[in-house]
Amino acid sequence: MTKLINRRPDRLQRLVLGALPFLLVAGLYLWGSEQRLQANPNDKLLPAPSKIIDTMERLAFEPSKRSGDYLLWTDTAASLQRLALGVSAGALIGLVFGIVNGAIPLAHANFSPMVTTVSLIPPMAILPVLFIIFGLGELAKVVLIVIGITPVLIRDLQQRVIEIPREQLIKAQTLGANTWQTIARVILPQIMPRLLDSVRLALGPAWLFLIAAEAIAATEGLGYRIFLVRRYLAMDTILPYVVWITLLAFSLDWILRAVSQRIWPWYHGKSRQQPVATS
Amino acid sequence: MTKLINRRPDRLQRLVLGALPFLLVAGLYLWGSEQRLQANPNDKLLPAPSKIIDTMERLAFEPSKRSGDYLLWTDTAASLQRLALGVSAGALIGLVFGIVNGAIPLAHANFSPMVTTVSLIPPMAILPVLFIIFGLGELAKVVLIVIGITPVLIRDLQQRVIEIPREQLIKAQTLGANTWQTIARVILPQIMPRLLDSVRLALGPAWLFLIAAEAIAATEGLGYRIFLVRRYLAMDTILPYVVWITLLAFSLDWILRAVSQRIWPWYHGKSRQQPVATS
Amino acid sequence: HADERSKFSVCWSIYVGWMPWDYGAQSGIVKKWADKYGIEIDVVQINDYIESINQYTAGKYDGCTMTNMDALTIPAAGGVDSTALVVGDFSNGNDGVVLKGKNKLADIKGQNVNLVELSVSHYLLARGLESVGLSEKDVTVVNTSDADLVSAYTTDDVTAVVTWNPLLSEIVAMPASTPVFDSSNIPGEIIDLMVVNTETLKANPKFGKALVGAWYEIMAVMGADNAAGKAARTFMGKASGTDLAGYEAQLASTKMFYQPAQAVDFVVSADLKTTMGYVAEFSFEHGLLGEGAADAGFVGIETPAGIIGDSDNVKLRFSPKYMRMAAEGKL
Amino acid sequence: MSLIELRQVWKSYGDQVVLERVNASVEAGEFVTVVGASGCGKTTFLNMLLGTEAPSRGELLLDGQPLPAEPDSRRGIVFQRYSVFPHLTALQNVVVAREFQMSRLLARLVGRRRRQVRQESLELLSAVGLAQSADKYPHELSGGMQQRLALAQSLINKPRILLLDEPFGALDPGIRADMHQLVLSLWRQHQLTIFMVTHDLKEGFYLGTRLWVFDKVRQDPHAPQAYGARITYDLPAGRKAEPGPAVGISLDRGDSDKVPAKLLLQTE
Amino acid sequence: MSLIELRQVWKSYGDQVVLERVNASVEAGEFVTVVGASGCGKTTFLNMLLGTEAPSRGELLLDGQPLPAEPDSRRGIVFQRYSVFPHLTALQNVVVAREFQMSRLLARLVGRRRRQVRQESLELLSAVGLAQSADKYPHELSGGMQQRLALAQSLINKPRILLLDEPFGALDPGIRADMHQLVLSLWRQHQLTIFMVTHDLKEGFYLGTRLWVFDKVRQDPHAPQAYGARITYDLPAGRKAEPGPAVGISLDRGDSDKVPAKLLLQTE
Ligand SMILES: Nc1ncnc2c1ncn2[C@@H]1O[C@H](COP(=O)(O)OP(=O)(O)OP(=O)(O)O)[C@@H](O)[C@H]1O
Ligand SMILES: Nc1ncnc2c1ncn2[C@@H]1O[C@H](COP(=O)(O)OP(=O)(O)OP(=O)(O)O)[C@@H](O)[C@H]1O
Ligand SMILES: [Mg+2]
Ligand SMILES: [Mg+2]
Repeated sequence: MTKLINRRPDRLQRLVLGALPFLLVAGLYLWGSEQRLQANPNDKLLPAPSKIIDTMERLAFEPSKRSGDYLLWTDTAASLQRLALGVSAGALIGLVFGIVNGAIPLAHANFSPMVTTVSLIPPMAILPVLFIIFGLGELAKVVLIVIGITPVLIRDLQQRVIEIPREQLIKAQTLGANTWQTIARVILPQIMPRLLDSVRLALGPAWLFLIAAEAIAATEGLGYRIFLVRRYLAMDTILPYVVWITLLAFSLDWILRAVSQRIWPWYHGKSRQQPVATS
Repeated sequence: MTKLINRRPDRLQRLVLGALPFLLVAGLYLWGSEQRLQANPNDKLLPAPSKIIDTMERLAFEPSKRSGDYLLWTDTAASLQRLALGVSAGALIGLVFGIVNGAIPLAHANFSPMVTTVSLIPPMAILPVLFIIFGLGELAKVVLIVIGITPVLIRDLQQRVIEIPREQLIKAQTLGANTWQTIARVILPQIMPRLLDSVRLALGPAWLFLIAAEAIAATEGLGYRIFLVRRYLAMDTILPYVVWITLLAFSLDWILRAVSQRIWPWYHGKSRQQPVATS
Repeated sequence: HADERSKFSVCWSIYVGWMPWDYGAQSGIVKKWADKYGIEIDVVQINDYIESINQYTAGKYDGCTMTNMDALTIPAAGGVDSTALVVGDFSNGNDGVVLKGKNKLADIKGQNVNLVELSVSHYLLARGLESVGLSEKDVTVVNTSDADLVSAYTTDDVTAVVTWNPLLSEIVAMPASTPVFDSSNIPGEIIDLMVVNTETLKANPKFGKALVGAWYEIMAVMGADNAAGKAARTFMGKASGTDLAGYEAQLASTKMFYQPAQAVDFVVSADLKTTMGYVAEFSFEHGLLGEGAADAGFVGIETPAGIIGDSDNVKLRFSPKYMRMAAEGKL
Repeated sequence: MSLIELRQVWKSYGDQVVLERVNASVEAGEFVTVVGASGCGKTTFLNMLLGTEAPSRGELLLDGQPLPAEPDSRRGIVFQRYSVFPHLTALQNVVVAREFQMSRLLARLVGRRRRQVRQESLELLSAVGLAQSADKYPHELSGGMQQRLALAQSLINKPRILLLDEPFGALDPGIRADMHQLVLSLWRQHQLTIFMVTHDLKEGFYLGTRLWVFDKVRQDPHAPQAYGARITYDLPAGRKAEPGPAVGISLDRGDSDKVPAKLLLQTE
Repeated sequence: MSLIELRQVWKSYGDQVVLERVNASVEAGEFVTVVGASGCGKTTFLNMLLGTEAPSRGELLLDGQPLPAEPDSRRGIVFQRYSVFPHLTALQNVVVAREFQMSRLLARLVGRRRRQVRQESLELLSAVGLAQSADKYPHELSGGMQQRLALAQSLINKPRILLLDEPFGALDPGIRADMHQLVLSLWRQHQLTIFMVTHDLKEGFYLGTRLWVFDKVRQDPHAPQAYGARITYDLPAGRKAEPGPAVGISLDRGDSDKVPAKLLLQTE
């Protein structure tokens, strides 16, 4: 008998094994839904799949009676736009401060304690303060995302900059580079793919803050819709919205990774040498 | 002139530079508070420091009129208990699944896609589902923390397990170890300090989910108090509570690191060889 | 010290008595009245009710929809002099106490009660407990966010809730639920208002006139039993996440003042003064007036029937002035 | 019967043929050193002996039986790096090997058996010159000391075959010389059969009783992957002859427990 | 006037004295090889020449002037690892060095000057045998090719002094021999002054015109940190004599652009 630790599934086994938990969850849901609907045909908790599909069709393909919009798509567009703005702004700030803090010891001494402190403040706790400072418009939602992800991005990137072998910075100087040139040609280009990695990690929290912000102040958006129908326990809308958000999150992550692999072959080439897990 | 990149601050310079941003923020606050209080002495937005100190004294050292509790301490105890429960449970689940997924390829194939999917779902979006399953008691709050941090912990730790050099697993087998022994004596002890690292990272999100949970249903707790007094814009309570939470977060992180260094000298000895940034 | 301006913004949040503002904004009625007085009025929806009041208190909006109690405890207690420009309705069954598996209010003793703490629900509970000889010490109040009350109620943990519509009707519709006390037992005590900044109003009477004018035109449309009225109510139902039937059910437990004269009568009656006395007492007991408050009269409230509390610190004013103009057709 | 026998062994990864038609037999007690250009399949060959890779074609026999498809305690290994457990002290690194064998469930020994195993392990540590460092963690040991430890660890369960994949590749030349003496003495004392991959032909000749050179005999310039390497030379090597005299400046400054770092100037 | 002069140089880190009373002068065009036990301060010495470390006491003069306290383009360096920029192709790695010098603001050249620098760089790449790999990223190059690239990169700005810290420590012995030839030819052609640290005494004698051995002359067994190392031997080394004939099995299988990996069996 081969030891468990040495047994590797082939493609087919991997597929089957991977699909199992999903099938299990789906099966459990169907069973539970059936049970509850038999007891109470108006039950809202676990709507039948047919009901969910109806609702989604209505949200995606019928213009809303109130505004004439196709709700699913306007919600998605609004949320993605906020997410994109927030994450881009966060990434930019993270990049600038990360590089400055990582490359210039004086700047590190200056900003790093503040960044550490800010990164420890749970943004949810200062939500009320944020809304008061930034109002309730689009700005506030974007700012919540920025505040939520930027301290971590800065700390991440400054660490990545510090991890660039000192040999390279010395080497650049022996080739005649000044501080600015070293940053522009040695540090920045090496940090870019790492920025993308960090951004991918930050997307999880970004979605969280987006939804929290939309729950409090918005008139459209995925989080808004979930929040709105939550009062009526409209699980036929909530569940597919959650699935949809998950799908969007997955696609975003996938796209970012693909982009990174295309633009920075040297970065991924390097990790190709070590076996990379496909978790 | 030494290049900026080569200029390193000494202890005193570091202290001064690091304190500057804090002084700046404090100064800005004092100025803003003064301005607003001149315009409206009852203004609640930026209370005077004296007011904040009064409020904190009352919350910390005077029993509340309604319940007779010392509010700051009961809130802190309640929140820390929830945090500890949630994080411990998350760590335990993360450890078990992380090791199983990382060490046993068949388990990886089985669970990993589900874990990845779950980690992409923003927990805030499924709050109603959580309440329906877990009720509104302490359990639900702890579960929200667990759901919020565990998928990330699992992915983190399974990655850490996979990164254990294959040579060591082979070596263990050539010494006669079976799967179970390899996990117990080679993988588990090497993963423990990494678990602590991951837990330290997860504390940020854990605080977030704790506060979100307490905002939704509670009778005490730091997040509860902040969201309750938000109803009458009592910034004199909110601001010191935020500072207090930040301090708690900082202390927890510090304690965990100190514990790790004491228990696992080999782990920290290893990184001692590379210069470690003190960001 | 507020200046004369031509641009204003007011905010509102989703609630049966405030949906007309959304309709007025979407249908152009508000713009029509603003144009008439040569000003601009922005009507902004805010999801989170408390956040909308906070925003108003912080000075980001010139007016905001809120209840009488919140008007006292948030802006007025925060030193922002506020005037109840439009008294739109009072809750007449729209807020209620619901028990699971029990059928009279006295059974609430010893239970956990889930509600939005320090809100009108809390006030309603206090009044209810009083009516059966209990006090707040006999129950445990669990602060629960309004959006989550419905899903929370489906769990076994939750046996007693106090809430408002539309959540209330969702909860009552669930099995084994009995409403045991509601706002129709204390008529006229939970009042839904459009509150505006007093100084802004003083400096800009046009702002008040336009808002009040628009409001009563909306009322005329929505109160009518014809196709246009039905369309308006359907719109409001949809916007609040339900449908015509659901919305009309909520209206049924709301005493809307469709006519300005009704509202004027309500405001000038001595009952309002009594009610606000209760509310101030409740707020003081719960610390809502702030630590600086020595007694329930710390914040003065001006009603046509007289001032309650500190007349040197009047921060909340009920004035029938503009509604009376509407009643007299002078807008 | 030979200890190890290879019959027409092929190994390919997809299209790429790494080894082709390898035939050989090795008797117990031989010391086979393996050299060859980088990437020619030396590690792959060792992996097949170890059981982590299976031949694509052909037979690989141990005592006349097909080799099991996973590592076990009959074949010990020392890699170039990562060969010891970083979370265990030197002593624990050796003890754990006995614990794996003697306590199948917990891999922990207590009481008398524990004391006995500690004693055994300490003796072996002394044999590789690590007695003084028994309670140090690997990160506190130099590269050479880590490899000594890895050797001790591999030997405590008395494997019949010892596989060494460039075990001294990461060491300084001075330290290597000491390691050579150690490996030779362990080989004699434990009556091991050793396969050792090295990049240093001189080392190969010096240490082994038999030296194999892996190389491709056929080349297709248009498809460099089409053909694999074979054992192109199978030479009797210099073992039994003792190392030639070393003359040199010795920068010996060994602390009491450190094996001295020597810089040897060899006559050419 | 000597190119480099050290006058009573001390270097200590806190309590630990690493180097003490080092005196030396080096003329332009010398090739100094430095050997010594691990940890004796060879890298520290090179760092002082480089400017990343300052002497604790004493004077370190370059052309009679105190050495600037940070690296500049007069002193090139090749480390054992991390010496090339991983995000630039081989050609870009060399071009960037010229761009640092010629475009102070953007470190980017365009147009004619760009073509000219590319041309220069390609020539230098050819000189180190990397013409065919100009568009490859470092991770696509072998260890030896990366060190060749590092040499080319260091030389394009024509430094007067070249510092090499065990540049071949991570390479296979076969590849080292090729690198030796390359360094020697670059040294002659660019008229460099070279300081090279090595662990291999033989390499030191073979390459240098002058060999320094660093060692402690005083020892305090109770306080091993109290005394630092000095230059204990300053020997004229074998340079000018050409390398002895190499006889051996050559496993040469060079692809057209790869410098062949040779396993040299040297006569003893
Ligand atoms: N798991 C694998 N999958 C695909 N190809 C592999 C695998 N392992 C090794 N190879 C390929 O097989 C060939 C031989 O590799 P191997 O590691 O055995 O060489 P080696 O002789 O040990 O080289 P080195 O001297 O560099 O250690 C190489 O071309 C390598 O790329
Ligand atoms: N930045 C530093 N701070 C403190 N001690 C240092 C520092 N750099 C080097 N040392 C110490 O100085 C001594 C000399 O180190 P150095 O790296 O110069 O030795 P080396 O001769 O290059 O050794 P090796 O042959 O291992 O490369 C060592 O004991 C080292 O621990
Ligand atoms: Mg190999
Ligand atoms: Mg060194």
